[in-house]
Amino acid sequence: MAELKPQSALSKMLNAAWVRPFLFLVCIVVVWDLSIRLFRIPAYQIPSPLDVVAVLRTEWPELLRQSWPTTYATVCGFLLSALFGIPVAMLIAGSKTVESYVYPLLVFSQSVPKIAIAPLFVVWFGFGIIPKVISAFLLGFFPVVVSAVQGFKSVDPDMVDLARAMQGSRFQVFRAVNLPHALPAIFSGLKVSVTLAVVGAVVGEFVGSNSGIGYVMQRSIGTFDLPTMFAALVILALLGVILFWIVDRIEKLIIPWHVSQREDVIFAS
Amino acid sequence: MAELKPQSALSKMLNAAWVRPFLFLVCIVVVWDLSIRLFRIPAYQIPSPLDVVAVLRTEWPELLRQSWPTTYATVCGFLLSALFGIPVAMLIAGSKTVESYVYPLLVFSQSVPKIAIAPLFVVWFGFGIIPKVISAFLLGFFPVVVSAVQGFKSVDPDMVDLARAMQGSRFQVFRAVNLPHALPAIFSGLKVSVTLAVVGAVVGEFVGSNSGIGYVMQRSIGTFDLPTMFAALVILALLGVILFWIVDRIEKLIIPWHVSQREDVIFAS
Amino acid sequence: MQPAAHLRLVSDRAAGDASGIKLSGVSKTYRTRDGDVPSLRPLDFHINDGEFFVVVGPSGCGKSTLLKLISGLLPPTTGEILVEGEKVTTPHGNVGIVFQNALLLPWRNILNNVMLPIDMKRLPRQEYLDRAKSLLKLVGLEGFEKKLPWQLSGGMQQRASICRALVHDPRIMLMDEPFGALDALTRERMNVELMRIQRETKKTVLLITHSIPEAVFLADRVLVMTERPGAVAAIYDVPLPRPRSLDVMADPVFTELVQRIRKHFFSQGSLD
Amino acid sequence: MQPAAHLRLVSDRAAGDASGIKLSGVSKTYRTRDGDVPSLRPLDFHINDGEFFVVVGPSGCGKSTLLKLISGLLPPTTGEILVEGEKVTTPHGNVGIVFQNALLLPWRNILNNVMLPIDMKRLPRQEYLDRAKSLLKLVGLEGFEKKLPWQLSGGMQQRASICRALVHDPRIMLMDEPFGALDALTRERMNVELMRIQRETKKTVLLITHSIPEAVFLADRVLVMTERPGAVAAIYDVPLPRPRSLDVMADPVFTELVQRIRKHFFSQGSLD
Amino acid sequence: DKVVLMLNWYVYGEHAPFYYGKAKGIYAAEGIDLEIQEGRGSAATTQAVAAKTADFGYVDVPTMMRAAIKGAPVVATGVLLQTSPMSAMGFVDKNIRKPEDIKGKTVAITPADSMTQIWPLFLKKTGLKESDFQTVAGDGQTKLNAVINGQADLLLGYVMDQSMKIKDATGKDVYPIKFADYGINMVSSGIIANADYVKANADLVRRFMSATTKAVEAAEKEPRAAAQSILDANPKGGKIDTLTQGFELTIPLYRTAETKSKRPFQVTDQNMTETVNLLVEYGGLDAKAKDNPKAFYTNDYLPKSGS
Ligand SMILES: Nc1ncnc2c1ncn2[C@@H]1O[C@H](COP(=O)(O)OP(=O)(O)OP(=O)(O)O)[C@@H](O)[C@H]1O
Ligand SMILES: Nc1ncnc2c1ncn2[C@@H]1O[C@H](COP(=O)(O)OP(=O)(O)OP(=O)(O)O)[C@@H](O)[C@H]1O
Ligand SMILES: [Mg+2]
Ligand SMILES: [Mg+2]
Repeated sequence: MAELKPQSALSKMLNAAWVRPFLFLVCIVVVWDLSIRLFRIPAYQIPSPLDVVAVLRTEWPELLRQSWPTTYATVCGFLLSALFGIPVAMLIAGSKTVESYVYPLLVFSQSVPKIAIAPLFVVWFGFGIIPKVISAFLLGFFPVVVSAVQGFKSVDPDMVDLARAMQGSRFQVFRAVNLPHALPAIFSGLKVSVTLAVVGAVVGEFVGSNSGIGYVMQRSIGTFDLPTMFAALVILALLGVILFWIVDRIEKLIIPWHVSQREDVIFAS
Repeated sequence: MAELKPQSALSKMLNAAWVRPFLFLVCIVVVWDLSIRLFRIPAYQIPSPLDVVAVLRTEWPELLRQSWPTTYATVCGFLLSALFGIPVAMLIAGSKTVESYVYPLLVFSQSVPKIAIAPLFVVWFGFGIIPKVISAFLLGFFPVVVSAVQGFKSVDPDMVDLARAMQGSRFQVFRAVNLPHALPAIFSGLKVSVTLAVVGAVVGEFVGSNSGIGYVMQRSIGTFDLPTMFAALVILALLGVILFWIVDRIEKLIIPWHVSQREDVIFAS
Repeated sequence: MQPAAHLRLVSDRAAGDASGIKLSGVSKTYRTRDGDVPSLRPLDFHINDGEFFVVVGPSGCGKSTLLKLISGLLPPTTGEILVEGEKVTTPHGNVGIVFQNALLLPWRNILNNVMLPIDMKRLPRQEYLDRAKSLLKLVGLEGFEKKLPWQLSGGMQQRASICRALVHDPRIMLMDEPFGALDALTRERMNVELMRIQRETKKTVLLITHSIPEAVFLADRVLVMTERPGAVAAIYDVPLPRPRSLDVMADPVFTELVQRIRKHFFSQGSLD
Repeated sequence: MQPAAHLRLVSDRAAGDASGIKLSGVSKTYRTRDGDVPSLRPLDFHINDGEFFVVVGPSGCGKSTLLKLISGLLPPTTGEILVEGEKVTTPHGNVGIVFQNALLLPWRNILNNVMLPIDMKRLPRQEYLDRAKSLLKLVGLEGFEKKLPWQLSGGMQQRASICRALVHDPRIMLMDEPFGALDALTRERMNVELMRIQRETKKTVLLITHSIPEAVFLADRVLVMTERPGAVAAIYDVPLPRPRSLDVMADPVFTELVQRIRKHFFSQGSLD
Repeated sequence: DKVVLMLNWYVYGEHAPFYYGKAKGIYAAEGIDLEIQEGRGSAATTQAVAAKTADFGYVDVPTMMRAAIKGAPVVATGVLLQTSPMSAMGFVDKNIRKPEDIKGKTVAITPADSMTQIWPLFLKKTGLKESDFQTVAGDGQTKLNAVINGQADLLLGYVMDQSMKIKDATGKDVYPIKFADYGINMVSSGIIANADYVKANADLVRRFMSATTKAVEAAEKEPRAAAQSILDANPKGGKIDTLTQGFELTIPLYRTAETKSKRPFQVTDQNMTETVNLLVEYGGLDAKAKDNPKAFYTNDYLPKSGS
């Protein structure tokens, strides 16, 4: 594949493309603050951003400590989604029979709100990390499957024929043609999946856990401590953004050949 | 576009592909029943399927009545996701600047568990349909955006050049080339979105509604009426499957040209 | 890197002023992740209004690049291109393009693919529908209007893409090997048709081809390019009277010119 | 629908028994949503082992379809195909295919695209790497090994796809207009190379082309097809001695055969 | 007048008086057209009342205090549960009847809910240490599941609420160790209203409280009928036995020793001050609440005692 010089490109990206959203974030905070003042939104509904920042500053070590378990559960759940989602999608895309049996059931299981069944996980798996991971996995799984199925099915039949004509086994053809073709779609599924995995982990923590950001959140809801709750929300959101960004970077590394990455070479409209 | 004779094809599909999952469902119920007996899972953890079926039968009118508001909120939220998600994705795919500003913020907002902020909707919008619709919309929005962005960006630059060379305006090029190209990806996003919209509507009902399946569920949790709760889950799952199926049908109608729909014509591996 | 070394300008036709297509010092270097790919050395030439201008050259010498530069789809690395007196920066004017691969949109049937320029230019669809159909008939695709592109053979797709470039009756045609996938008979028929259309509507045509007889048969002038990175090896006037029929192929002027152009290829090639 | 009407079998070569490729009553009708598209009328012919067999025919007559049938990628509507005595139902044996469009995988660089058959057949990569590189050099793509397909010109892509079909040294080659996008010189060079390779390795080659001189130059036998739906119009033996050099093109046998095959096209065409 | 009363949660036994009052026409007699809405927790209901989405709320008064100290314009117009229903409860067959029995056991809690906040005080008063037992945390549902499935021996809950749910699910009785029995005096649920609303509609509030007082008195006498009125209004509201029993368990909480003879809602200032002090010390209530505990409640709109 084409060689990359990620060093300078990466740092440039960071400067160019990733400072801007933070600038924008500052704007958002300003708008938040202004609208609170303007519409007189009382502090017991939405706290002022300054209070939240204050909490973030003073409670930083505690919040950081609590965000590890959440991160860990999210990442595990996400990796499981990828690990199971892609093969399941392969099976679904590969066989009409599997599709007609399995797909509706996946959908079936997916439309059930996790928050309603999560308590059962606690009953079965205790108060440890497992129910959180399962919850993150269950939320993250489906988008990967759907996107991957679409990707696998969109491949040019002529390319499949090409590989088939070389007497590649079904699996080899899959690996050489369908899989790379589907990678962009798979990554779009993974991106949705990783943010949902954050939500899943937190829902798991809501339902039963002694640590994690979800625990912090629930505690602050109980004490009506809105600044802490919003601080926890901010941390969750940051966690989501960082994980999303990591997936995006990995995508750029794995599919340098894809059209969406040509901008530096050809003149884009 | 190629003409379709959906009549017979549709009924055949229904017979062939959609009876099978129901057969499989029956298997699932049997497995469910057996495992309850085998592992002696007590009725206060998971009710026996027979009890659930009994509830479904006796409470049918009530459940049906309650599922309308949920369906309504889901469909509204879903349509809003599609309506806003696709243009937002267009903007993101169309401009690097918009992308670097807006995308991280979308992710930011997405990683926040809706269940945590949903109470605010209730405070602002009361106990009507609106908080449910918003909740469904917020959950369904993101997958559409991510998938559509991927679809828009994957288009063959030569095809864009082709349309640009005809002096099509940017929007026209978009409509003639990028949009149709992205449709398969968009539909995969819509499929994820529609199931998440169900969850979103129910979460909305959890926190602020006195009608709908979510309300039935929450109340049956409160009174520890597990059979009713599972009956509600079954209805939700069915709702998800039906909406998913409708989206799938619409996809088949709208993109008959796509490779994934050629199976009836060429010899698939 | 000395373009002059290959340059043998035989053409004596006077260059017009503001009309036609004028290239001055146009070169192109593709920037890729692993180094630059020089594709065109600086080119200077002029295509007159209403002229049939044919480009031949070895594979990979930059012909398609040249076409994309003139159409405004690619920015030149150096130099500037004037089309009818205006500097080219974006796709412009009244142009019909045939790309090297047919590039039919898979979601449109053949008729709608041909109608694409009409849709893009917001011209009245009804008016052009008949024209589109008769063009399809002309190239032998009657009955395939409702088919999707992948249901056509390679040559049929190429013919559809020619119709697409012609449907809005553009003043300038840019054609990149439009007849490459056609059999001898169809190809000759298409040559004759194209020549007739060009003569009747006074279009400016830039055509890229690999067939030297075809080049000489169609052209007012033939541009021969050197190997990559491409430069002008020679520009030949074709002093054959118009209208031409296929019989000119027996004309000694014709055969002599074909021979001369062939020599360019075989002299510069490093044949083992 | 009377295939016999067009059939003028000039070939007198004896048909082998279990070797080579044997088609009996093979026809193909594509089933599409809006009706059937008959593409091939029943065909019966035999390609001998080690023979260079060339197919010519008008655009859309079913040549590519024929190639896909023989390669086992499409099932015939009627009839059966035997390759080396075995009935073809799926892709089979030791075959190298050049498709009409280059079909390079966009996620592999040129070298890895050429190595695709090696990966598919799980042959030892190291052993074939040098072969792949020397093939690329042979077709003039040295230095482009690490480029991605879209960074190559049309003709370069086509040459890469020829390398891909040759890299695993298959016994049977099926080639669908492999030289369509090449300039005259490169094309002749490739013809010579292909002929040399075929002679040295005794491959069975089925080649589809639109160039009648090329067909006669390369072939042991030439199959001429009728218009869609395709049938056998004639099969000609090419009684030119081997090894042939480009000089045979001056041979009267050569020119006469080219003329004869041309007549097929021009007689059956409804030229206006 | 049309009045919306938002409950603290989905309907359960404790809410019987409101339905009974409505069914008996007690509210109608005061010219009030009462609409009862189920809620989603005291905090949400408090916010709804503050935002005037509902006119009155039936919520946990300490929760209301936390919101009020942050500026929510709400005030308690009557405190119904003057004794804390908080308790630690486990199955009867586990034989946990005294605080000492908790040693070595596992307790299920919901982080930072009202009981968990007071829990340290209970421990202090009973001489227990955090290290004497184990804790698991989860939401309300998980807490119940943990006890039912034996992952925990006890949970912190309300005598009339969680105990009934466990009984519903398993059919087994639970034994509550009530915080109130160990010297923890705190008020619990009461009626709240938006402060501005109260000022603007003094007469309506007075009528509403009067009707509610009568409704509570009527319901006290006829617990079963009162519970039945819930089911009449809300057929899916639960089982009659559970509702009745839950309501019966609520009745003793209406009065403290000092208000034994009084009509409902007549909370004493001492009780409220004590509550505020406890909350400031243990419940994360802002210390400035101590300055004026009276700001949180008013008995001005209640009918005169004994009338
Ligand atoms: N997008 C690109 N990026 C990098 N290099 C490119 C790109 N497009 C073309 N090239 C290089 O530019 C050179 C000229 O390409 P071009 O397509 O113009 O050739 P051509 O004359 O049309 O050849 P052919 O007759 O084979 O079509 C080639 O060497 C090719 O490798
Ligand atoms: N997948 C398909 N579905 C329907 N019809 C098809 C399909 N592929 C080919 N055809 C039809 O079959 C006929 C023969 O096609 P084929 O590609 O074999 O022609 P060809 O001889 O290779 O032509 P060319 O020289 O233009 O490549 C054409 O009329 C075409 O429309
Ligand atoms: Mg080219
Ligand atoms: Mg073909």
